Amino acid sequence: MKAYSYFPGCSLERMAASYRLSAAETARALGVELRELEDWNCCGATAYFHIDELLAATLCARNLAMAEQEGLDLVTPCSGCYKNMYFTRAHLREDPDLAEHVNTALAEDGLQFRGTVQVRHLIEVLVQDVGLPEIKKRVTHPLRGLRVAPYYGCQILRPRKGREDDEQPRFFEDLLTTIGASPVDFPLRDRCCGGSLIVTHRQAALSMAYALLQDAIDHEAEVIATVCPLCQVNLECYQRHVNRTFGTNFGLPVLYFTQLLGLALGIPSQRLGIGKELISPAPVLARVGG
Amino acid sequence: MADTAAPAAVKPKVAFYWCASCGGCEEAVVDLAEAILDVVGAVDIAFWPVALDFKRHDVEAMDDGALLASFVNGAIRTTEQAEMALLLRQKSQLLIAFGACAHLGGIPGLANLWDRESIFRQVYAESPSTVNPEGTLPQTRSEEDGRRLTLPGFYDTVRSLDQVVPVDYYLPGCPPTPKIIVQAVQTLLSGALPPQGMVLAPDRALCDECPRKDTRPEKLTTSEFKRPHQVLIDETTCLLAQGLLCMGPATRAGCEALCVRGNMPCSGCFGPTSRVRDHGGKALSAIASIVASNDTGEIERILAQVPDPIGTLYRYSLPSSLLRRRRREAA
Amino acid sequence: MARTLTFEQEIANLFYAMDSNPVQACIQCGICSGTCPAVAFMQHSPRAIIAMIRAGQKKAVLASNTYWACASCYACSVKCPQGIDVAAMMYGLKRYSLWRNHYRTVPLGADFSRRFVRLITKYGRSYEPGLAAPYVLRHGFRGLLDEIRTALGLLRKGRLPLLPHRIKRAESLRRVIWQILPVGGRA
Amino acid sequence: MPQISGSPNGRPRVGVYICHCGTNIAGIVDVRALSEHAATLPGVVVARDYKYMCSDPGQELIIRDIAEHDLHRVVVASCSPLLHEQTFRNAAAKGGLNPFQVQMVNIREHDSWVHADRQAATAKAKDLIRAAVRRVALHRPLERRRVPINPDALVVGGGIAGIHAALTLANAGKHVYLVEREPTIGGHMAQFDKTFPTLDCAACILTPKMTQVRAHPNITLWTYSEVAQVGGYVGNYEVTVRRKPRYIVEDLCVGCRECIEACVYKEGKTRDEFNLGLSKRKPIYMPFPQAVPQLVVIDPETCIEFKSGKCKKTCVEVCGDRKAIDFTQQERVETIHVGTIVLATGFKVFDAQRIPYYGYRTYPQVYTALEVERLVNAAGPTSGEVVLRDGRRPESVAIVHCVGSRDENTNRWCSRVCCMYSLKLAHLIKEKTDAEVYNFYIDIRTPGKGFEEFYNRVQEEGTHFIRGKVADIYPAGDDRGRLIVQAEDTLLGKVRKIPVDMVVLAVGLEPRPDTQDVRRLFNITCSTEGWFLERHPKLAPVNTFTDGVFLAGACQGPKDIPDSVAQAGAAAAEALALIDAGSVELEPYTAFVVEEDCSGCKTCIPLCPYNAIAFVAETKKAAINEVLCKGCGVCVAACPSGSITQNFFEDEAIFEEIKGVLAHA
Repeated sequence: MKAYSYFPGCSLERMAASYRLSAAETARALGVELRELEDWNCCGATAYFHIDELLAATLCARNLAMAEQEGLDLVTPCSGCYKNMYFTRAHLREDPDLAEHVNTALAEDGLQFRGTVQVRHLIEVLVQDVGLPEIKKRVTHPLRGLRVAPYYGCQILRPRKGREDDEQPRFFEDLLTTIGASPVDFPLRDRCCGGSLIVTHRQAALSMAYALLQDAIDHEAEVIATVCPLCQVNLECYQRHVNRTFGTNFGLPVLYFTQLLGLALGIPSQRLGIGKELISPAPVLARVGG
Repeated sequence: MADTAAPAAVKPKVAFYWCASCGGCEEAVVDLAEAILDVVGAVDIAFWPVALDFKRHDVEAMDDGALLASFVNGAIRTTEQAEMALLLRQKSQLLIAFGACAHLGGIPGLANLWDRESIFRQVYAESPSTVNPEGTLPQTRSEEDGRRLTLPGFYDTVRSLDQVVPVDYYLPGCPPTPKIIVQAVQTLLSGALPPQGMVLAPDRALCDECPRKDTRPEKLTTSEFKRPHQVLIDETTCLLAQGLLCMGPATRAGCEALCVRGNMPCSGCFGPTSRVRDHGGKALSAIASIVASNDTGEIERILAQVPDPIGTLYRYSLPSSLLRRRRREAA
Repeated sequence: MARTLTFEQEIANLFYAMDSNPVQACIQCGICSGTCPAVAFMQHSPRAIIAMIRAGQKKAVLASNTYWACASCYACSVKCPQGIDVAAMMYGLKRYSLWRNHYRTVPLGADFSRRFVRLITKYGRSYEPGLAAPYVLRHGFRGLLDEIRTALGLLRKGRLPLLPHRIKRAESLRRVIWQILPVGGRA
Repeated sequence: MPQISGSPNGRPRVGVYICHCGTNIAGIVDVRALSEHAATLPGVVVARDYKYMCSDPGQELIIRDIAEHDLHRVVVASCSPLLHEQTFRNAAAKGGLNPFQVQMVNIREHDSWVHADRQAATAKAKDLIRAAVRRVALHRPLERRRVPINPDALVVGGGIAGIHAALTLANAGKHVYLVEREPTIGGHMAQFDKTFPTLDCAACILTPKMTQVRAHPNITLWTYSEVAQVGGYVGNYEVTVRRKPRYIVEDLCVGCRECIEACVYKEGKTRDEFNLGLSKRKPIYMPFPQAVPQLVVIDPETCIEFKSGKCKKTCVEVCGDRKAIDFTQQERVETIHVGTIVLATGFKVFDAQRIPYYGYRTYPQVYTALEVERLVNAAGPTSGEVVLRDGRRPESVAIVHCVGSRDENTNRWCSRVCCMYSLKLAHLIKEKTDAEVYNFYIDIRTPGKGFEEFYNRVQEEGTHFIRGKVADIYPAGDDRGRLIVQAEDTLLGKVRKIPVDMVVLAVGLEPRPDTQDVRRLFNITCSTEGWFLERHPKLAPVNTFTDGVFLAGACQGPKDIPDSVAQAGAAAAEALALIDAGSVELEPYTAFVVEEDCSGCKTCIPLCPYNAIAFVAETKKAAINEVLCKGCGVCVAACPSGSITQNFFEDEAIFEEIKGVLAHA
């Protein structure tokens, strides 16, 4: 069983509790051990970089330093945390002055950043390390015919992480195909959902969410799958607001990729946190026997 | 107390001395077999601690230049060795660095990868066989029951002989081969002295006299370096062509490829030719040039198969190399 | 020798840590604006902001809502033909305006960021109600109803925490932060 | 130091000359202090500073001093040796010295131009001069060697540049081998319809030149062939050419094309390379009607006879007694000897799929400019009709500029021709379809003769120009299947979303993917972008760093047709100048093996990039062919026993130089 340090991120504590549940369940089912970092702190989200770049880097570095103590690569299911920690690691490795500054601060907590562990997104670990053939072997309840819009969002792809398919990613579609679902063509799959503006610039955020929802519906998606808690909240919890603002009548469920994966692996839906949605996916899932 | 009854037609006096070395060079003198009789017949050995009971004060008592030649083996590790090197220099017309340690620093010179403190820590505290609960370290001076004891000082850095005193000639090898020694003695006794500073061995690389020379391909590349214990070595083919790291191309000839004839790769004890300033550096460029790849990752993989690169490429020459020793941490 | 930096240089210096070319490299092609999903909500397009920075129009730049409307999606950064990390520049402008206390004239973003930092300094983790609550009144009466319905829905589903989670070593985290922000209170 | 008889204190007598270079050097460096310092150095008998050492009076100073002061060595501290080493060597030679006993010190590029602190710059110049004085004492006299030049020439690549270079050389009476990889010559120009800005018919001006090549008695034309190996050196290259089998006996085929008609395939099934896949071809085909040579070619990948051996061979039947079809033909390898080589291997267009958000190959309405060239060409797949893949005529067309140019994510450089060909296509499309044409541009660059006037003409024709780089292309979702082209109109400061029927991507020019292989083959260098590197961007734009190898056309960088032709003419002229000189002087900076030191370990042999080292069986030692040696020094550095020495760069001289730099006054 391959083990990783695990950084769930603040959203998974409550707002995205179902992501937390389903990530744990699917990882276990696929033989991946996620050891939650003890006493992890917020990565700084998008708001922290407004205040102080150095402080934001320090917050991320604290988590990285704790993962280094474990000697395990750090995995997070949240795209925002992923991006922050990925680039903090990169910048600290490139800039010894910055690293020294940050390490002086971390010494207060008895920690030191050395840059020895990698930062990974959960979907990357499942698709690359576990591998699609292995996942395919374990699928017991393929989601046959379920039309899913694979929503990548921004921060898992951008800024570029130096992966081969950063520009034209396929991994989400491939994962959905592996579990028997039908990924729909979703042109706006990597367009921003506006999540980080939902509090501060409601109008902009809703219009961005609206464009995505409309695009998914236009391409006959029955459900949107996400890899990020902020996207899920924005697209699902604020769908009502979108409807009100744009005079639409969307009722498109938005699920975490781990929930769909878990269903395909035969994990009971309540253990995947299904039922915590404001827009119930039950009717669609019932069709595929989920 | 020696040779008080020496005849008027005095035989030239010579001395042998042993600094930081394994003792193999002393054996090499004995190894001359019958030829040693010629040597003993031709010269008068005035000082040879390992074999004859002369003391330091005997040497001190000699006139400057009283010795025709002193053969000093071993590197300079302690203050005592440095003092003796100076003393013998003063008393000798010719000072000869005998063997790889005196010539280049030798195996003891690899200690330059560490410093005095870490060596002491390892030897007197951390090594598994050490019992030293009080953590006592060697002292140059100590008192015990009112008696004073002294020990030679231990330098931080090992040096070759010529880094301590001027040297006239070098006899290379670990140890020098009988043939080299006999030739050297004959040359010195003949009076037709070669230019000062010469290494008394051919100034070409070992490949010149290697019996396997013809089996090296013109365009040799390798994607794997092997160690002798990992393969069955073909007894006739160039060792580099078999992926064994042979120092022959970068090492001075003169040993008649003894190791290669014994089916082992050359380890470089004769040092470089006179035209090369850094033995390991040249060996590295020769080794690197046969790596069969242009891909950085692949090259790293191949070169990673060379265990302990300094111990391999600079096995006998670290103190006399451009590197000299491992960089010291700034205090 | 002390030298007064131009506004352009100041902004260029603000994203030094990113692997990015400075704003001086901009060729005004407009692909950042063309690709920006929030451009319709910006008083000036990202390209125009860069032009204004280069023209030294500091006041107008800082008064603009552009950088607070940036959603940090980095679409501009990856497409910029000159390798300018435009999103990082937006962060830079946010920091700049906060440092200069300019944020008082800007509606929400700055205030939100300040609250966020205060929260994390105290607890080590984020806490949604504490963050969002102060802003619900800003969306008008109908908006408020929506907001309450959403919040109740989430609460019913167990998705809203009632209390913030405090990490165990919150004290030492605070000391870490003090090393970086000696004034502490600024956050 | 070597002892020189007759010189005081046993050293060679050195003269030091310090150039002010106007204020270039004297503005930063205290030249007077330099000459005073130089005069104090051991061995220096005269030291002078002068306003322009490279001028005639400056050189005269050196020539006079050599006689008056009996100089053995000369040091000139001035600019880069690249510029004036030859000047001062010639001056020394005139004065009776061996030219290689001159050493230059670069106190301009290496000092005055890169430093601002006068004191420090002067100190640095002193160090450099001291080093040169110590080094030059060890310079041995060297001789240049002369080798004769083979008058035959090789031109690689049969596009417009290669064609023009070959014709120029052939017209001057030299025998030329023209080697082209494709089955026909013509290159990219043959694919174009009109040429900007004059709107000449490309075929009308190109095909006569192609025919001339075919008919020229001095040209040996090998199409469907590739250079496999290049050996030798300037004036004496030995080139191996691989000639792929076309399964047609060249001497027997008359180009009647009846075999194509007769092929058992009634319709073409294979992607037609010449039409970029906009049409299909048969297994037996001719790339285009005016192909030169007028020979068909059989593609064994798709020919039934090759795949199964069970074809009815209707082609053979119709060829009849001519017997021009030969399924057993094998690849031939020819070896030729030439003195000079012109490389004209051209470019490739940018692969638009690398920018996913432009939708090339995702949306069928998106074309590359080269594809549209074929569409508007009367001999093209649509007989010159501009129609979409579904047969409709577009009513609105967007031309997207700078696709794969001026972009750090793809290629940094401006491809130079796209603005003009975009304007040309805008004009042609409008002429043929009367569509609304939108040009999305960053800057319109029209710096050529008649270019700006053409731009104005296209503007007046009513083409729209929107200043903004296209950010996104996506379906409009309307029933006409239009695409939305989204960009900020930067002049308005508004994002515009324009629905169009057709998108033309103005793809940039790139080095060919096999550039590195070709570079190694001909032993030349590439710029960081991958274009073949000229010896000097201004003063030697068609030379390479390998003597006798010249560059023509877009393999050196993006170029339009007139520039390619001009450069091809220049390359041919340089080659002719070399050929007609009859022989060439080789630099003496070669390496040599000191035979008595060599152990014959063979380490050096595979390392030589010029194959100049051989193992001599009789002596069992290595030997360097001085004519092949370029003096790169690799063998010198690699020789594990230090037995290889390089003229002019002997260890002792280099160590003296280092000691000189480090011996601060």
